[in-house]
Amino acid sequence: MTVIAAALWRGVAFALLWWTLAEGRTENWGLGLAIIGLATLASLRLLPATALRLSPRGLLGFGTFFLVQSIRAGTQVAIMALRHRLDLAPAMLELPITLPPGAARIWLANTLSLLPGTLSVDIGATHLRLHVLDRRLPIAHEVAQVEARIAAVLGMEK
Amino acid sequence: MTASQWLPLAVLASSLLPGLLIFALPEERIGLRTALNLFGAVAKLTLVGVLLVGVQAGNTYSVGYTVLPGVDLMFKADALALLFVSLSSVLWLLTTLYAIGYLEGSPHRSRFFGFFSLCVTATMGIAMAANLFTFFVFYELLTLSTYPLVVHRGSGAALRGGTIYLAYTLGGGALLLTGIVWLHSLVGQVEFTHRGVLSPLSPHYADQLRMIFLLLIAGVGVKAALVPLHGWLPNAMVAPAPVSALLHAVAVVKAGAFGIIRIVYEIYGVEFAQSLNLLLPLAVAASVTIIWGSLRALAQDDLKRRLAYSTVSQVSYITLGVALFGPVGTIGGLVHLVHQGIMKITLFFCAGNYAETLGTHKVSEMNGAGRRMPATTLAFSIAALGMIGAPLTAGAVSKAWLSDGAQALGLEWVGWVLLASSLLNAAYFLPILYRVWLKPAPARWPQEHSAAQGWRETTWLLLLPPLLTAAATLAAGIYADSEFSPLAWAQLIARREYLTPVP
Amino acid sequence: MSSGLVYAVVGVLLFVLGAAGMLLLPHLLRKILAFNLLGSGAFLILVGLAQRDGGVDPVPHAMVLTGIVVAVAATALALALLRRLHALSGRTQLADESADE
Amino acid sequence: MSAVLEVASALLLVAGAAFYLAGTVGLLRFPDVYARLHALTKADNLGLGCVVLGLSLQAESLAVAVKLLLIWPLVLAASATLSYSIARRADRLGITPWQGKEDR
Amino acid sequence: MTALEWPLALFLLANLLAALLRAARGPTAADRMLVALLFGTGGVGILLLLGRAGGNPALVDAALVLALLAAIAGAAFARRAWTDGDADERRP
Amino acid sequence: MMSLTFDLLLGVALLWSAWHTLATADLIRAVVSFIVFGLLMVLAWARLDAPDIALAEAAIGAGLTGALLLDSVGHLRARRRPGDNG
Amino acid sequence: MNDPVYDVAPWLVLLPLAWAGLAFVWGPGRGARLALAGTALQLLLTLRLAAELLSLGGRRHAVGGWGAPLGIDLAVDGLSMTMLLLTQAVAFAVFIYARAYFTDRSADGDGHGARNHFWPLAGFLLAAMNALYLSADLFNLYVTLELLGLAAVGLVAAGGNAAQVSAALRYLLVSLLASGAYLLGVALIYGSYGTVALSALPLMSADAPLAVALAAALMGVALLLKTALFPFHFWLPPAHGGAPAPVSALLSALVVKATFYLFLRLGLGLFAPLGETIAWLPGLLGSAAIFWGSWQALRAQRLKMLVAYSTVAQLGYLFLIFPLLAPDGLALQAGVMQALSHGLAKAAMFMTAGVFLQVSGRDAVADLAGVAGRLPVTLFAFGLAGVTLMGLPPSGGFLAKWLLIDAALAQGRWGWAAVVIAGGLLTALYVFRVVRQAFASTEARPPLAPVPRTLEWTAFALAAASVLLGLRGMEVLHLLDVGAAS
Amino acid sequence: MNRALRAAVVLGAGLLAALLVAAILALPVPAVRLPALVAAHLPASGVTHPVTAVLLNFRGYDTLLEVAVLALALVGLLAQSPPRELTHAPSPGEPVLPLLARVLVPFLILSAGYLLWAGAHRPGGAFQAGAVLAAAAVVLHLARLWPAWDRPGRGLRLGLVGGLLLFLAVAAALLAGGTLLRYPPQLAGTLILLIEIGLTVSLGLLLAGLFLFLAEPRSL
Repeated sequence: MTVIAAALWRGVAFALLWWTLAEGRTENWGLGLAIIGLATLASLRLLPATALRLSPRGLLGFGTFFLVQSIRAGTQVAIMALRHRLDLAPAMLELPITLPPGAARIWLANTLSLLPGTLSVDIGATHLRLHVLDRRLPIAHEVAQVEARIAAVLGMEK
Repeated sequence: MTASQWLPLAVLASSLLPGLLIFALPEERIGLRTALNLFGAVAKLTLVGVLLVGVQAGNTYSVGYTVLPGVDLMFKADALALLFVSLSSVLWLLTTLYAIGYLEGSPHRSRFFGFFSLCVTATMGIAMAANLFTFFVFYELLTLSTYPLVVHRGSGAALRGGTIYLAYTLGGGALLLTGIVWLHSLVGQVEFTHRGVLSPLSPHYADQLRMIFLLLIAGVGVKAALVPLHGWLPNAMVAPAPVSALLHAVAVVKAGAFGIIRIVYEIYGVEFAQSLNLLLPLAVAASVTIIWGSLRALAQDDLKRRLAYSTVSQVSYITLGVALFGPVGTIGGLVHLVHQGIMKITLFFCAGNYAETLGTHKVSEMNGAGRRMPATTLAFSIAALGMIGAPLTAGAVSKAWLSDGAQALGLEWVGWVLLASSLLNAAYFLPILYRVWLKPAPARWPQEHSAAQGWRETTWLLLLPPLLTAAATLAAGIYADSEFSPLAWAQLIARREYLTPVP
Repeated sequence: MSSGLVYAVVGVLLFVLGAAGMLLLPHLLRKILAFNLLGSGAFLILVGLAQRDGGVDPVPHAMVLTGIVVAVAATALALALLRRLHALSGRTQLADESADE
Repeated sequence: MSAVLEVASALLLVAGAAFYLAGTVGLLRFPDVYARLHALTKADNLGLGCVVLGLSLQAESLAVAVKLLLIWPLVLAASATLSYSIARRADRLGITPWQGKEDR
Repeated sequence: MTALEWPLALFLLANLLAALLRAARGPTAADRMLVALLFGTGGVGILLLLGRAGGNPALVDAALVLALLAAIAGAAFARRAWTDGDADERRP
Repeated sequence: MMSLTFDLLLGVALLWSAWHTLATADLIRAVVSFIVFGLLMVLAWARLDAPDIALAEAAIGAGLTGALLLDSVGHLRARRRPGDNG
Repeated sequence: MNDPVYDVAPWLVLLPLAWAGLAFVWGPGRGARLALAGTALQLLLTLRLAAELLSLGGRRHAVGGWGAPLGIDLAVDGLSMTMLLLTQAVAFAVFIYARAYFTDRSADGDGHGARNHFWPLAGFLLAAMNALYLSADLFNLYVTLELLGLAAVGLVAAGGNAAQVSAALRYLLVSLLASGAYLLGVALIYGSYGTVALSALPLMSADAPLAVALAAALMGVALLLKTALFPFHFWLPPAHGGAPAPVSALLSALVVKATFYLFLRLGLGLFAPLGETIAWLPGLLGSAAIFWGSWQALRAQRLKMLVAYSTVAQLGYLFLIFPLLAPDGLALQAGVMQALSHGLAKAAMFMTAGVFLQVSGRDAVADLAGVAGRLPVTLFAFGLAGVTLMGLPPSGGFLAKWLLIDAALAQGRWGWAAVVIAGGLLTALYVFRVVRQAFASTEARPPLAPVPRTLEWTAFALAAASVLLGLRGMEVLHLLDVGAAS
Repeated sequence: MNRALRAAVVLGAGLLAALLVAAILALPVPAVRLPALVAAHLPASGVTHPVTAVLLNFRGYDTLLEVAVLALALVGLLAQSPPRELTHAPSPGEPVLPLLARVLVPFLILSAGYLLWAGAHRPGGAFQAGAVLAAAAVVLHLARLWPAWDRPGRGLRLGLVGGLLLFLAVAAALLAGGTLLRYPPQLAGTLILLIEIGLTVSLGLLLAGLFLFLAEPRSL
């Protein structure tokens, strides 16, 4: 059941993508359909339907959070870079993570790489190795926040 | 295709096809190989006989094939061609017989006889070539087909001899080719024609024609062993005796001498060549070769080397005859083409017999050989006397005509050259005759073999050919005036060349 | 000076740079890189010259597409050979060119 | 409407350029590979995001606008993954982060 | 249509050129690779601006492909090429 | 005017990266410079109104060739292991 | 353009591509029969095309029906026809040979790679050559050149040992550099004239822009590089001498001829006016090639190296024709005759070298002692091929030499004739160096591996053909006279 | 290479550059203009994008040979890779790249399809599509989700040259009708699309093969 549902969802998503790419043109739609089918098949092969179950609300929340944070991140780095005197206090940190291994942790790591001041360096069994630009900032807090957001998207309570 | 067209081709094919078949034969098919060889030789003789009769009756035999625009492969069997053709085909038969006996049991005989036949084919081509292009084609083919024969034994000396042979002959070929193409670019294709074809050319070209003459003569002079182009000949002596016979009597040096005849008579024409002042230098070169070859022969202890230098000397008689601007000298030269062939082949057959039976290669080892091998030695003696020019032999006839020719021109020095040469001939042949007949035989010969069958001396196959050619030497001397003698034929040619009554 | 001409001139310099690199640099990988530069230079000249009056010419576009694929094929083959050579002999340069045997 | 959009679009484009500049400056000034990765993943990506958004505001059709916007997450995902890969590799190869002058 | 595309494209290109300095300086191979990645994102931006400026919508596709594929080189770099930090360059 | 400046600047960048490709001592640097060069070529094709080529260059030149070259560099730098003689 | 006769020319490109692809799908080491059948068909088609050419004159085929300058034209005239014939004939013989050569016995000698991938690579090679001879479009010619170069390199490298790979790499890089220069030439031509179709391009005039002159120079140098004319020959001996024998045969006999053909075609056509002013240059380089190549062949230790250097020298003859090109056509005829006879003879020679290698496992010239008695057919084939190379009668090489000397003397240009003559003698030196060694008798008679008769006889057949070509000169020249379609 | 030769090469290169630049700057605009011809014949070509029309119709023969070049390079490359043991089965190593690959690859396939589809009327086409497909394979390989290729099986071999063979078959069929690659106008679009589909798959495999047949799985 879940497979069919996932196939449908993804098929629709890819169809939307196709529509976007094709800029709304519809000639040779047969070819388009075949390609959408292929993409869906590949997707199902590569990401089994059971792997992820996303909560739309969580996703929305994450999206806004991410947007805001990434603007913050960009601004912060920009300020650091453009400031007359380079004022950095970099460090390598090891922070414990609570998210289950797999996609969730990767997501976390990637998100952190894009968020202010942090850069994921290594995902360990229990800890996440992070490089921070300024260790004086509340890194741990932010990481926890992101973890919570991701847990919400995945429907897990932290 | 008419008979006049296919006869020349058939003459070529009668040795070419057996040759190609022999290549394909396995080594041990001796009987079939022998049969092919003999069949080819006999067939050729028959065809040549037909041609002889026809040509004497005034028929012409020619056939051509266009290779490039304005360049034809052309054959014609005229009187001059037949002189050479008949000599070669007769001697081919004898040499083949001899070679069958000589090489019995030795390796690579299919290869040997294959190339042997190719060699004869090339000689036929040279003889019947109707233009310089065709002549050159077969001239080079002759070089290529003799090389494997020269190196047949594969020893270091043989390989060295072969290399020297190639260096000379291919170099000569290159000169010849240059001359031929040059001539071609001047006058286009020219067929061999009695009295030459170049005389109508404007005097403007005289210098070029002299250069071309030099190139052409140098090209064929290599094979004719004109000094200083003779160096290959003594070195090629390492080859088996039948090959030496082929080189000296049947094919190679004869091809060179024949080429000189064709070039002087039928390209330039004697009158024209004379008008370009080309003949005297040629006569001088021939004379130098005659004397030089004899002098060198004197110094050789190795029998075959002595014979080789003798060839250097004797072949230039032909050239000398050609260079003697006049019918008498011409006849002398032409007839010597044949006479030298039969005499020299006898000598080489005999030398081979001595080496095979007694293991003697050197003159100094030949004491008393006449008692051990009387028949061989008899043949050897007749040929040697012929070479000296003793009366009743073929050699006497040629020498007489040559000195008459010289006298007719008033070239006294040529007479002296001939006389000196005869004396030198005697000086290097008579001591041999003395040794073989009059000195006592040694206790042991260097390496004695007794023939399994035949006489005590050696097998029939080795004995018959020299006896026959020795007999021919005598016959050509004694019956020189008969209708089909070489002399008569040479007179026929000279008649056609000079279009004047000939003595 | 139209932009086509600018790129054509740049292409010339790239071509020459690549050619000199192919001749002078000993390391094979660099020769391969130099070949790619040379190729890009030629492509730029082709398109740049054809469009130096500002118009768009689809014919050289198609030719360059062909050329790019050919260049990739050649590069891949060269890399394969280079890696094989390295695996067999440890060399990444051609032996001295005067050695004949 | 379109005037507003144009102004917004122009502002976004300029902001994007500014972020790009910051990224480049960061790349040049930051002391080690990790810090430079920060600059690259954050400033440049934001710069691209601004440009994409700015351009999509002027897009002639919705599909085109979405297509433009689509680029951004793609670049983000790739960029995050690559920065992780490179940082991890650097870490494994034993490159230690610059610790600031006071720590030396 | 704003007239901003050209100046911005030029600006971004100048940016990239400046970044080449980093490529020249290094010190690690990764630093150079970062420049390549910067060229990827910068290139996407410039392509989009050029597409708009020249009225060539197809360049959006090119930008998309560039965005997708620039990552490959980076991945190959991290996975395959950068296997041993150049000894002389391995300094903090 | 602006576009001409852009072209000239891009030309300089192309030449610079090309020069670096050939002149740097280190292989990886050379390859990375080459990838940069490829990316700049994409822009050049875009400027020449050749989106087809820009697409192909982006996909093949900057992507695949770059990956292939990097992979090869890694291969060449790896020490030869026993049994690696093919 | 609607031809009254159905046009077979394009099949000569499609067929080898098809069998190459199918042979690849069939699997490693397979496809020999397919290749042979395909090549036989090509040979028949080529013969038919030649017959049509003789009766109807030059042909032109507008691919896609567009016609130049928009589309690509294929064109056949006498010159390309002779080359096409040579290509199919030699390839057919080499393929018969290769089928017997690449058996399991050769596993240790000549590399598994060669055995496994010979057929598809050879198919691409053949397609490239045919396409090159047919093409009348400069850019299309560029693609065929690349196809040709890569196929040749692939074949050289397929043997798989370090020397072969190294030789292949050098070959590849040279080939790529040359292709790049050629492509730049095409770009300049397109920039100057707006088209690359040969039929639409004007002949280069005296006031042609500098770009056209540069294009001519670049393309000329590119083709000389690919043809390995001295001093660009350095890549050839290791590549041709190191490859497996059937590959060497294809490369030396055919591949270098293809680029020579193109050089000739452009030199006679598009760039003729320029060619007249600097025609002495290729002639001079050709002379140098003759002397240098022969000298190196004399010194070579390995037989295949000797034969490869012989190719360097023999290619020199092809370029001697340029200073002698004249309306009488002698030089052109000489060039074509030389290309044909060298193609046949050189293939035969490499094939005999392959036999020696397979039989004894070694190919040092010194190891050939005594081979004459044991491999008479092969030695005979070598000798016949040598006769052609030396230019001795009645071979095709002889006709070429004759025509060349004739052309030189007709124009009173002695030097070139002397070069030809001297070159022939030098050739004799190295040919007989081998033959002499083969006739040497040795005590040591190492065991010889049995070798399929096919190997010996295919080599022999080609060598004999090269000699017999001398008797069919008229046909060749007649075919050569067929002009291009208007 | 000795110093003098190096100097000569550098000098020669400089001279060549100067000559070329001078030649280019002085070159007049040619008389023949193909763009007009292309535009005039575009309606009959079966596609509306001029570059695709040139690539697959007007100069389709070039393209045919070019595909052959690519296939040939792969065959040559295969002849180079010695038989080897693939000890490396697809195994998760570092997990971040694989996730990206899993997400990205379907999108790459979609993009490839889009480019293929776009080729008929806007920039795009089989080459670009094939390259994107190949990129997908390479990403999968780099993420260790797909092993390097060893000796290809018959299916893969067919895939590798299938595009070429299909192209050849179309060419042969048209040639049998009289002229090489002369599409009947009403079928041109369909045939070109057919060829492009075949080419996309084959080019994708070929380009991927260039990487995957060479790639050696090494433990990192």
